Amino acid sequence: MPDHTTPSSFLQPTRRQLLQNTGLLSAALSAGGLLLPEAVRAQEPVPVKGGHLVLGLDTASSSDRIDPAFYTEAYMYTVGFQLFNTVLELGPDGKLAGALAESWEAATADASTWVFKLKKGIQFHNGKELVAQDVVYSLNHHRGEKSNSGGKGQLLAVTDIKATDTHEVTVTLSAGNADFPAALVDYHMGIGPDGGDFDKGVGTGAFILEDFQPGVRALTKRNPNYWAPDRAHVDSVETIAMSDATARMAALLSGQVHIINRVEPRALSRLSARPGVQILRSQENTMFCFPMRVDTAPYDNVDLRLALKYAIDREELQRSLLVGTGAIGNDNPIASWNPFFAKDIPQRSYDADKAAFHFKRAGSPSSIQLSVSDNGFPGSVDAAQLFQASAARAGITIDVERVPSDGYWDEVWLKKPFVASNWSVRPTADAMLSLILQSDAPWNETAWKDETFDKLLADARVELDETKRRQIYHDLQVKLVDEGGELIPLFVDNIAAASDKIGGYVAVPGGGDLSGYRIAERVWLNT
Amino acid sequence: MLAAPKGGGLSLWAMLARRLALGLVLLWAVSLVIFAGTQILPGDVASAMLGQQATPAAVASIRQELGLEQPAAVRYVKWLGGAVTGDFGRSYSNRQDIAKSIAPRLKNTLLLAAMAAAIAIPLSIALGIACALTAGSWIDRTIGLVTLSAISLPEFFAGYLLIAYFSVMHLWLPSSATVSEGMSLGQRFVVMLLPCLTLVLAVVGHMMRMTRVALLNVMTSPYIETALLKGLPRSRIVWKHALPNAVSPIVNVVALNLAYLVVGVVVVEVIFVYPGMGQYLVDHVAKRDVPVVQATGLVFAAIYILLNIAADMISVIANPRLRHPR
Amino acid sequence: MGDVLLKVTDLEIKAGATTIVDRVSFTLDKGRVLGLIGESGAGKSTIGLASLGHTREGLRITGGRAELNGRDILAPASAKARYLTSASVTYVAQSAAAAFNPAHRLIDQVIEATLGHKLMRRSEALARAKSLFGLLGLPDPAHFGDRYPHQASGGQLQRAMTAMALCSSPELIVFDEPTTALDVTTQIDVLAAIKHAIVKTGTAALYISHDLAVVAQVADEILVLRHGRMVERGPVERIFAAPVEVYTKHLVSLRRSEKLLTAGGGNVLLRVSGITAGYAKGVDVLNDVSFDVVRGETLAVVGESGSGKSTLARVITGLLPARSGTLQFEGKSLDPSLTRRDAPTHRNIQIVNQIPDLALNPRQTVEAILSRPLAFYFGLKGSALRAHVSTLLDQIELPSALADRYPAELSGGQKQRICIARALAADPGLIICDEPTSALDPLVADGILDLLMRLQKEAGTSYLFITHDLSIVRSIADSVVVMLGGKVVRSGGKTEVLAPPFDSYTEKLIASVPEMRPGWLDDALAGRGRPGTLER
Amino acid sequence: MSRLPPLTPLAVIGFFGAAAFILLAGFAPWLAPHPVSEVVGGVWEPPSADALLGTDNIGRDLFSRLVWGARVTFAIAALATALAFLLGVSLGFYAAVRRGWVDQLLSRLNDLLMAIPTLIFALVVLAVLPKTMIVLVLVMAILEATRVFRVSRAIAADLVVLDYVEVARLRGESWRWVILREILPNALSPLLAELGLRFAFSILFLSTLSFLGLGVQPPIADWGSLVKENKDGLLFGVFAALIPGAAIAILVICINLVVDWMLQKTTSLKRGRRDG
Repeated sequence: MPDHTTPSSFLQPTRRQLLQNTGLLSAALSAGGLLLPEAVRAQEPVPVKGGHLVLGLDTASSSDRIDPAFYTEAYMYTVGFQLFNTVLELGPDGKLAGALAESWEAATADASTWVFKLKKGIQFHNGKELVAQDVVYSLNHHRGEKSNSGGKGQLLAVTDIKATDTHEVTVTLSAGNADFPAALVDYHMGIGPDGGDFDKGVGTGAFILEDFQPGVRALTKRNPNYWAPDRAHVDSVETIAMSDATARMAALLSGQVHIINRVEPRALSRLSARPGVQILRSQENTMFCFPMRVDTAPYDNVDLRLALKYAIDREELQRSLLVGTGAIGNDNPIASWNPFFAKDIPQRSYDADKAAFHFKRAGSPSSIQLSVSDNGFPGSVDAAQLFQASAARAGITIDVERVPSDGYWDEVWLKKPFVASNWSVRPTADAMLSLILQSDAPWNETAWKDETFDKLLADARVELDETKRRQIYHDLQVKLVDEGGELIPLFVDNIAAASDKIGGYVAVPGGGDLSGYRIAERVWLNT
Repeated sequence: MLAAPKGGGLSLWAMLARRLALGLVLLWAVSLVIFAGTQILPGDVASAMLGQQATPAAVASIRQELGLEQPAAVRYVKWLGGAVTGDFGRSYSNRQDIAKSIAPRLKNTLLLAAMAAAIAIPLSIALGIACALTAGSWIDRTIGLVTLSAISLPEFFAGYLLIAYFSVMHLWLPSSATVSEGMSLGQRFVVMLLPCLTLVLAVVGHMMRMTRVALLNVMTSPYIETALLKGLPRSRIVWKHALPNAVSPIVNVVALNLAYLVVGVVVVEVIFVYPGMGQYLVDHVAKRDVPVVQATGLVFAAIYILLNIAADMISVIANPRLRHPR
Repeated sequence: MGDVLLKVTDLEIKAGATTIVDRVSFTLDKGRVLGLIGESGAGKSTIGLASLGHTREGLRITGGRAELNGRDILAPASAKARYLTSASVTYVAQSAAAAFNPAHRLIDQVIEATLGHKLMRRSEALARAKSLFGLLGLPDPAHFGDRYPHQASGGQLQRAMTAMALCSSPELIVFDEPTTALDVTTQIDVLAAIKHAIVKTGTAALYISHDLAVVAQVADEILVLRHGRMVERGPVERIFAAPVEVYTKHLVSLRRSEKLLTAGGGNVLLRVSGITAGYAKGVDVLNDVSFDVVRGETLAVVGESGSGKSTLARVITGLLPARSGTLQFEGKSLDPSLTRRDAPTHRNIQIVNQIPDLALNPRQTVEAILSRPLAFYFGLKGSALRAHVSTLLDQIELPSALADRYPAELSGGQKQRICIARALAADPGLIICDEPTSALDPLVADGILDLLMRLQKEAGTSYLFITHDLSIVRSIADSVVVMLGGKVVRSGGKTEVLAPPFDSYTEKLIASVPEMRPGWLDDALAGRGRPGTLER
Repeated sequence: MSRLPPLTPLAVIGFFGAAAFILLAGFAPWLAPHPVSEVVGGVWEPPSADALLGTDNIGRDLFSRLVWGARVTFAIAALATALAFLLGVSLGFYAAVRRGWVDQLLSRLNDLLMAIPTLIFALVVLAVLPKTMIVLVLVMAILEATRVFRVSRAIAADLVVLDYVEVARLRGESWRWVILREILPNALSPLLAELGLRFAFSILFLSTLSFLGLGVQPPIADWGSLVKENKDGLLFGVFAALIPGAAIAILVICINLVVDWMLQKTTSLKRGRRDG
């Protein structure tokens, strides 16, 4: 078979691919990498009803739960969004759109109170109609002492949630937040019936749970009276757990599954060269990072952090890990497509001398242990090795500890001081920053505790003046780039692959992989 | 393996009883080891579960909830008591009834093992006999070399090769074996074919070689010469005179491989996405999901012990001295 | 004489380069019995098997022919040829216990060949087998065949095998040492049974044995072999009356010199009193056994397999602590357990085992083997050690050149001598000889016995000599203990024990020892007053 | 027992393969054209003058990685096997010689250990313990030792009843002497064969562990890690992806050929053993 390995090679797709998914690819290839919705609408494909959709996805575990509060990975996101809806969701244009809510607005000028009006006549799978109380119950599921929800961080600012009418929910915040509604897009925020058990999987979603074996598969059937008539084309969806990358590709190539996620960029050129395969990309949708806990020696030293930031060869990483896809990061968690992205911050690149310089100033600490497994981010092990090599050239010794993939997120991440991690980029700057950099954020993986930072972040939330707001975010980004604990070498296009039978795929910038994990209700099976 | 049959005048039933008793004692000892082992696993369950939210208060409440503040001895007794009645408690990580979630996976594991065994055992014994019959000939050598190569391939490598050839190059067989309830046996069979094949490759060589050697050993004994002098055809000599006396080593190696097919297939489960016991255990180990680790460990040990008892008993039955005491 | 059944001419068989059978020729007429006699390695078994058209692994026929009724049976030993031969020539092996397949009932194996060759219908074969069982004096002939091999005694198996050989009514049976593995008292019965059967069925036979006395009882003619060559051939009577060759003379005149009683009154070296012992949870193998070994004398313990005589050795050496009873050595009581005895005691009691091959570590040179006790007990080193080793070799009449050989490079007799030297090296008070000659050829055995006697004279060592062979007892013992089923049935000075009035067992024992003369068997049976009738 | 059978062609091949492997391991620094983790080209490039076997999944020279890998693989497998034998043989022999309760105790303990599935045991232990070479070697050694114990005990039990051993005991020799001088020399050839099999097995076992990410940790890579790194290539028929797996297989085959040759004479049933 042809052996394209040069970065550009896969940019010349085969003829038939161009024919299949001009929209997708051309969009994917468009300069800024920002996916233009027009491009999708351009070809106006005709949805096909029916069929059995099979997804082969990574990151399932036999200890998974259906309760959205416990979602941490793409697999359960995708399953969850088949069963549950959120109050709001992201559109293909990357903007907020109503899902269960028909409208929403800030009730006060400081954006500290928000009112959501729910659509009428929406039914849960058990036939019960959706009312405000259900939303209240579901959101409170993520609040308070007892809750272990991963969504907790999103709602920390919430002081009160009330049903102000049968179909109206009013949320009060401790401080104003112009971006608050975006929080309700989060995949933890699935809405279930009042008082219900989320593990039962009863929601308003496009599909009804038939069978769930943790770590094996989930089977769902189409919800006949789904509230969004223009979606949910297939009759049933089977979401199969496939933790082995090779197995996933094999399953796709052998036609056992229609869609797989987490395609290794290295395999991309060869995979896309295969007939009957289309590549589904979401631009700069994930960031790969090596978080350092700034509360732990030696990483509590800014110079060491800088040394490491200079000691990593981002171009080399992009070349070997992403084979040229994605984009180089600047230790800045804000993606380049984000309106608030600080374009003027100079891109940091590999510089052995600067690295050595800062390393010396940090007192050349001896034990720099980087703990990685392939779960940190795909290829993180190789990345760590390359990092190790480039750092060595700057006289910095990193010893790479390879830990088992299973339980990486429970045992290593947030525990070890220097690890590999990845985030699906959040729709708004605020969401992104408060998710992992606010002092009290549950997933504050760099243990970044800085009051002024928190304060500025809070100000930005309530600041409705665009330019001022931009300025604040700019300052925050500068601070992070210079002092932050996040070493962010790469932004990655999430690469999924699908059989060319799949139609209707749209990328959702900021919504994460697989059409913001709502792929099940978006796509259809061409026959 | 359990203590070899001591022969003597013991009647079959007495012997079976003794074996079973021995097995139970062994199993109990294993349970002790497993429990102790899981106790000394580094890392605290509660904080492992809570992750970021591991506030002392929360940890305490969790420990309370899991009854971890009781002394180990008490917990062991409780656990064993439950285990005996088939109740392995609930998983720490996802609160599911372990017995319930093990059941289908155990079934899958056993099914795969059974399928592999159904192919591998007759095949390897047949090959073994063929080799013994043609010992030293080119047939013998070829079979020997081929099977040797088969056991020498690392399973995961063999697995991927099979996938690459049968599933990707030609779309003959499914590459992943996600079985689920409601699948007809036929469907299961097709789906499980590749993992099954991988396992067969892994075990055939071992059993075949053992069969061959066992037979050749017997062939050197005087009563084979007697049979030769009777002018019997070689085939009859092997079937009627050699095979019955080679049963016990063969049975033992078969048992060994069966055990392997049940407890040694984690790799195959990963590659072929097969929902078996191994994957289930691996998922929970890292989460310090002690009850699950204990349960699976115990189940595996029980299977291993049972297989060995079975092997012992079969070789006892195959041995006329023990079947017909003086 | 009748017409020729088997005609062997210039038969030559080689194992690799070495010649096993060297141009042997003989003929055997129908209905006659030819005895092949010779020591191990004389090639007698090889010849026997060759006359079935069979050669063992690694052997090949390099010359000569063997014809059965004029048909060449050595001709490319095709399955077809063997098939034909196997119908008319059958084989009785030395150890029937090993030659029967443990997995099948006796009857099935007895009639297998007969059915295999479609000589009879199953019912007929069964009937014949049963009648043969009867003829051979097996108990309950109708149902004996239902037993599995392990359910029958050695003697019974040997007869069952004879029945198996006779079943297909062959023209020739090859008996390969059929009684050698048996006790004397059993041997005489089986011998009788075999002779009886051959005579009754008029089948020709090749009777192979190392024991001339035995062959003399069944054979019409004898062919003496040595190192694969024919030494002498002739009618039994002639061979005994007028042997021509020297070797044959030796064999015939093998009459051991009576040991002259040493002037008694020596003090007691070892006192065994009231010893009861057994293995694990098993029954008592020894039951209240008592006797004395006098310093400088030889006590012979006589008994058949299962009499517990070997167990006795283990008890005295301390390998098997007794359940009750006491041992006294030089007046001091011996600790029952080997591990708790002190070095001098270890040194003082040495053993010479039955099978030298098992008694010598194959990975040690003769020098190493003999040096160890010297170094261990007397701390000898260097030249002194080497010197002592060569004196030991002189004492056992072996060239000191053998010092750096490995056991595998020695003959059976030489190995046994090394074992004796090893025992001597400890300069012990007592040497326990556990059947030291039973695995050796008659002439070699004779040499070993002479050696032992000479050494006793020189060193004044006492022997506890365990044996089943009364003829040996006569030539080496001062006093005798006769054992049966773990009990002492008779003991005392040799003369008293071996002279009437006898207890029934000792009488039977003595009567069973084959005498070196034709016709002894018939007399012995007649003496018993139950001709041809046999062990129950 | 004493002398080895004449060389067969297969045995020669086996010896050749094993020797080649050991040479690779021994002379890695001189044989490997590139450092382990140096990137010399694109992903999965076909063999070239610079990269004899082509490049791996991130453009490193596969040949060099194979050579270095041989060293790691050999070191760990050899260490584990050696340790296992030290442990297994000494205990096995001791049990066989002492018999009685000592034997019972040791044997039952061994049964106990063996009743716990090998791979599972390794998974659990390695998943929770620090993944250092020492831990790895120890875990492998312990698991191997149980198998070695069984074999060596069986061998010794056959020898200990022989007269020359008893004679030694009658002489009052110490256990050490009986084991070292009387039994060991005569148990050598079956043990040697077992050693080969164990070594081959630990190579396979190690590669499995590495494949599961529990074995050798980067940047060090054994052959198992190489297979893991390049597995994706297998689906696309990448030449480089085939090599590491093939290398493991060939090595194991070669060792087995040698073992078979050693076992030709002895009618040992211990060949090809692969306990759970």
